[in-house]
Amino acid sequence: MPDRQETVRLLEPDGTAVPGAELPAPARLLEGYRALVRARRLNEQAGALVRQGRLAVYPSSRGQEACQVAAAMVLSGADWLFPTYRDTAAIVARGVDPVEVLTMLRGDRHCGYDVAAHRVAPQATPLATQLLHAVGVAHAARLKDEPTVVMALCGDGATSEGDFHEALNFAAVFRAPVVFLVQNNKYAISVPLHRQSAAARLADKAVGYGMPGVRVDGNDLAALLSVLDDAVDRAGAGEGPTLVEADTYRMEAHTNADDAGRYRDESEVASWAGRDPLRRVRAWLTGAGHLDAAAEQAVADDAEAMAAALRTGIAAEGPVDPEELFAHVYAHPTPQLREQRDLLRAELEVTP
Amino acid sequence: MPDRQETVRLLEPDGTAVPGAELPAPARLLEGYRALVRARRLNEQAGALVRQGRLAVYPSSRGQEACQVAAAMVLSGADWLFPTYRDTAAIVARGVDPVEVLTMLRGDRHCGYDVAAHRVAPQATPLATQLLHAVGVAHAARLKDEPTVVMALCGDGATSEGDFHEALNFAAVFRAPVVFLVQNNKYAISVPLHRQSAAARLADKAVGYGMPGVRVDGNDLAALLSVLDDAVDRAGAGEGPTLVEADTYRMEAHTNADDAGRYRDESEVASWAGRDPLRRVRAWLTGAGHLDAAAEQAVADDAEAMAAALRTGIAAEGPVDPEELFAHVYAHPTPQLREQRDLLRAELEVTP
Amino acid sequence: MSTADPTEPVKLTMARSINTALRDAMTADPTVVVFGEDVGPLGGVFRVTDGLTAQFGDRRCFDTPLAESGIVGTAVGMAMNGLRPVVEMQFDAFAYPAFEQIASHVAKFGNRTSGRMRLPMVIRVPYAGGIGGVEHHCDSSEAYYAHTAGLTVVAPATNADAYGLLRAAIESPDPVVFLEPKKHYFTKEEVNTAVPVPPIGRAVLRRPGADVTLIAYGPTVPVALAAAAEAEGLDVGVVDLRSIVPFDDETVCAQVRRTGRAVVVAEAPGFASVASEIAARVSERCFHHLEAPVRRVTGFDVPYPPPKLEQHHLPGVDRVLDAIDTLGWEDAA
Amino acid sequence: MSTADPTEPVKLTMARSINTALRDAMTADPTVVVFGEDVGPLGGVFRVTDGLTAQFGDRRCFDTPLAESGIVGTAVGMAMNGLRPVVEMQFDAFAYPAFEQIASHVAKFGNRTSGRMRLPMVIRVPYAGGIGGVEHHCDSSEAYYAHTAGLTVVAPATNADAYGLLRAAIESPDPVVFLEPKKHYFTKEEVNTAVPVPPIGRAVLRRPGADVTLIAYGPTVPVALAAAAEAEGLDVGVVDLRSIVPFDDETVCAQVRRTGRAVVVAEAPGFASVASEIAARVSERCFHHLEAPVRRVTGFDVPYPPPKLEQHHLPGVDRVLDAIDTLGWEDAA
Ligand SMILES: Cc1ncc(C[n+]2csc(CCOP(=O)(O)OP(=O)(O)O)c2C)c(N)n1
Ligand SMILES: Cc1ncc(C[n+]2csc(CCOP(=O)(O)OP(=O)(O)O)c2C)c(N)n1
Ligand SMILES: [Mg+2]
Ligand SMILES: [Mg+2]
Repeated sequence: MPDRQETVRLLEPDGTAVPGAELPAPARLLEGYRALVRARRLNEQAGALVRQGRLAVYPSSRGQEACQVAAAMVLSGADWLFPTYRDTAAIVARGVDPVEVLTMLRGDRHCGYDVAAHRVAPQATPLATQLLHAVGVAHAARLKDEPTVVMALCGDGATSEGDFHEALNFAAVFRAPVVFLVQNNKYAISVPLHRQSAAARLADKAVGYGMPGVRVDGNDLAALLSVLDDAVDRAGAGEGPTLVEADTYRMEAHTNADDAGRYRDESEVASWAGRDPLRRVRAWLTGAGHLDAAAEQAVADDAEAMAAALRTGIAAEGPVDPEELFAHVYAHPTPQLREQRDLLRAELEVTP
Repeated sequence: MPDRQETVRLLEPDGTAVPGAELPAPARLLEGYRALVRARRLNEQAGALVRQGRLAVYPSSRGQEACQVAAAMVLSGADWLFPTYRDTAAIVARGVDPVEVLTMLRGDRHCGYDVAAHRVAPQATPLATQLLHAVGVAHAARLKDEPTVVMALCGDGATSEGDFHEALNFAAVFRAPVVFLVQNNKYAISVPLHRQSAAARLADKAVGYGMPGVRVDGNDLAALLSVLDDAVDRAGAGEGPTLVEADTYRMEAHTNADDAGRYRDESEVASWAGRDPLRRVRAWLTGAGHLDAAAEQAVADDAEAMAAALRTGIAAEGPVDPEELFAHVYAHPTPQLREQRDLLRAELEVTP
Repeated sequence: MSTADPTEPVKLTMARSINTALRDAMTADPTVVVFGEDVGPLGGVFRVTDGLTAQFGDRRCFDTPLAESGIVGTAVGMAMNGLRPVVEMQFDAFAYPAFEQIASHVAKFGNRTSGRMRLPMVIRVPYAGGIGGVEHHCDSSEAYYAHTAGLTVVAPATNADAYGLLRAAIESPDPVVFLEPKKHYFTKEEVNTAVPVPPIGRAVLRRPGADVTLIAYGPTVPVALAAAAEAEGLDVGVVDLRSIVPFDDETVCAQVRRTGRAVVVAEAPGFASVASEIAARVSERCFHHLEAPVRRVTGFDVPYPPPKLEQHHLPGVDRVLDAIDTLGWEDAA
Repeated sequence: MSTADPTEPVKLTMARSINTALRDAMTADPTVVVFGEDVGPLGGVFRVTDGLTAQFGDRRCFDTPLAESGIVGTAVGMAMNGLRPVVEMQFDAFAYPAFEQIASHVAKFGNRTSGRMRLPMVIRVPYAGGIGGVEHHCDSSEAYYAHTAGLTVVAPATNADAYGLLRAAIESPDPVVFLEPKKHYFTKEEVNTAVPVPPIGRAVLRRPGADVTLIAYGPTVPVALAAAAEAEGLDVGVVDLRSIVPFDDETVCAQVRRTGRAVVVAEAPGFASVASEIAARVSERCFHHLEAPVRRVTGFDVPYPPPKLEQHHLPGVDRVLDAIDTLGWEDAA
């Protein structure tokens, strides 16, 4: 495991490899680049859908796409992903249809995709609560001797919640096969990191749980893949959890409803634009001869096709059956819910 | 601040000073010894009162008396103490009448002493919750520019609660003048430390909050005074909180209702008997010529007088006015509570 | 930045009314401090604390780390040490992490110390639905607080009450859970901030009526008023509770006895709710005056639904009118 | 170490009945796991999990770090991944740190996933008072759960039900909050573990009666039965709800309609409580059969008192008899 003081980086912001860096295979980086471009396009398309009134709100991961993509890429099909509201791109990178993911923000249902089929938990809103579920899935796998690793995502703000603490502690004591990836994007809505924690590095929180903590450049896909691969391997080998802090930045406001001008300077945002996660992989791939104009075009076309399908899918809006209100609260509706359903049914028969 | 790896000790278990140790002044150690003997006597007397049916239950701090005494001794009158159910001896060391403290366990009221007058919070039962209150008192003092330091106690088990995490983080971010003293007595009821935390030392939890963490021999009064003095000074100087882990041992069962034989060996208990906190101060004081037989007798008499007064006070049991049920729920009872009080009053008039 | 001419009522949104109450309380009493998530420079996600840090400084209004138990627990300590904290929970469901602090300490501290130390603090909760919010942003959580002895629970329905009752809550010697119907944050109404601070615990008859009494609080008061206005051929009165704890039996029962019929209207799921309490006490206390069973029109016993279904879940005017229709009019004169 | 001859009823304490239910469920279904604070080698502070680790090993019954949100949150994940966790909250008030997990996840997960993934898990809570416990050890917390849509809430009153309903709770596809009246842990009664697992949601008439119906659950069922036995000149029936959610309107209302008079008996503070719900629904549904208002005999609206005052707080036989006396007998035939 890397030393406590460093931040792991394999590619410099301009795309040159750090001397001595062991990069992931070019094919993997190319696959990652394709996913990064899709993720960026997804963020843009979802933002546009909000402006068009098709989605209620969208928390963008622009600037954090490398974390999104790496979190999904290091997992196998048997593994689980635990995303937050900001991690739509990670879910899509895992292979879930973006339309299914975003029907939640269209207002249709609380979770539009099949959690069990994809091994992707519902996007968590109550901060840090999902980390415990991740530990539970991991611990259950361990008890059943199943080779599952769980990737649990949260933000810098969420590290302040009690559930963060309980999750990391349970994971360490149980040696649960889970990787905690904190996307330190420097803000919790308006609250900057230094008002969130006095620790030098969020990765240092690992020390208090007796687990390894690693800080990685969160805009460096190569470094993320390397660090997360190690953590996943470690978990899979029964050596327990790892805390990974990704040093990244939320380029957009918290959501479209937020006004970031109230609490941060444009100059700060601009300084991070120079560390764009897409550009550095692209520069390396191009420089190393793995990405020519035709391949670049294919990548762009692929992303554009996804965006088009998303637009169509979100526009193809059907009504939601009002009886869905009652159908899933319990496996078998209680007599009380049947009565209430009948009341609504009667109302709708009068004024459908 | 001492190095992260060491456990601070000034007196060896046999009472010899660690070479180069800067011991507290002999008069202070003598005062401390008197308090230790009182604390031990208090634990014994309270245990006896339980066996006689005078108290419902008593969580003994036998073996942890040095922590109890030091926590109180390092505070000034303007400071605050936040004790748990196990810290009766610390409250008494702060100067509160043991009878007042123990009326709670006699079943009279939830808190028998005057919290504001003594600047001692009610003994906390819900684990780790009081740590946040301690931070609040400290932060309020800071906002008001008052020179208050807060000593907050908890056990090893309580470090696993979310509130522990939130309290340490708030304290560090606010630079609140608070000292967290974790009495690591190795058990949370039946659960041993290694099932509570995978960390090498509980003091290491400080790292993740960006505050200093110190591990101290919790059975060494001299070391505790020294470490806690430093932490209190630091807090008072506006430099923020410190986490202190005291390495100690719960010599008795969790409470009299517990059966420790179900989960630990007598041999383990016996090994800790060799590290008794009273004996080592006594040995040093005697060896250094600060404690002769007469002084020792005075110390014993003092403790015995306290125990006698406690027996008398607890035996002088009066009835509790049933209307106390309603009197303090709100500053002014609601109409609903007045109605309910009248109902009870009417019942009691029929069958008083 | 203070209120305009305080002798004249002005048109304010509810968010602004609450903001003005905070501002006026902070001006009047230097021990009042405001904190929570994003309440500082951002001014809160609903802008309720807008400008307070700028006006009063970072020691009087500040952001905390992101932890609700931490916020409430710290407030307890600050109240123990002479301040009057007013904390914001960002949304209803995000107060749940603070539940232990609220139920085991905030509610019980004054009683625990036999009244020797009380906790003057206010927990503001933007609550209830109707804003098309995603899950966890629309819970009606009042029953949890109302059931917890030791809490005062206030739910204003008008902007004037939002101002006045918040001033009263901040002045209360006891902890108050202050429930703000977030769907009305941006509704404008006349508010006169010069009126004296009202006592907590008095309901008000918003609309007199001889035939039926609708009992509501917070977000359903406008629904009840609209239903009363639409009820054909019936004279429907509306009582606005304003405070759930203490409960104003006098006002409520006087009106129900007059009408002999009552419907409780509340957004929260009905089971074991505040609406249950109202129905139970009215049924008991007005038994001999009742011409028909007390009906409850409440949210269904389901988790708050996704936006596309909320209109079916929320008690609306039609559902209230339907309930009125069931009140045994065939037997009426 | 399994149950003796299962065809014969045996005398067991409630703690032992629950222990036997856990043991039998763990034997029957390898996915059942038990965890919590001190449930392993110690066997729980009430010895309810005594011997489970010894019999089934540390992977089936184990101690966790001390954190209730952690326990419940981990259980959620384990239920997501094919296990059936049965977790213990050490005492009622120590479940409050888990409130967010319970209210925002346990209760809502099946609905959130449109039923595609449900959470079969049981949260056992030793609850209610009467044991002379210090603060935080005697809360009657059922209203918090009963109000939270998506939870099943069960409160056995007899040892046989403690056994049977816990087996049913563990087999339920949905999360169950299982409330164990701790004051009866060491009361012995006959239990036949060979009877089929009963469905959850059925109340039972524990004692027929023509004049008044007492409605109770959990720890107040014995109080109601004692009051019924002592009521002079009146034929008093007792309904034991057994399950609070789902609620058995049919059994309750049938009995109340028969008697025309009802008293609800529950330990929790009465305001916005399960007792309120029962009184409200009985008042509404049996309106035309009621000869007198439905009375509630509940704990007062105060924090649970210190041991010396608990006898004044808890609803006892005399208070129930007093309530029966107020049921308008002067008008009766
Ligand atoms: C328990 C809880 N409290 C408050 C909120 C409201 N809230 C939503 S996002 C957010 C900020 C989270 O910051 P961070 O964890 O850094 O994640 P980011 O949004 O930056 O990805 C807050 C306060 C919530 N969702 N859950
Ligand atoms: C929130 C909460 N959960 C559970 C309990 C029950 N309980 C009381 S003491 C205790 C063990 C505490 O261990 P530790 O913190 O090490 O303190 P010690 O008793 O050893 O002094 C437990 C589980 C509690 N009081 N509060
Ligand atoms: Mg962030
Ligand atoms: Mg301990």
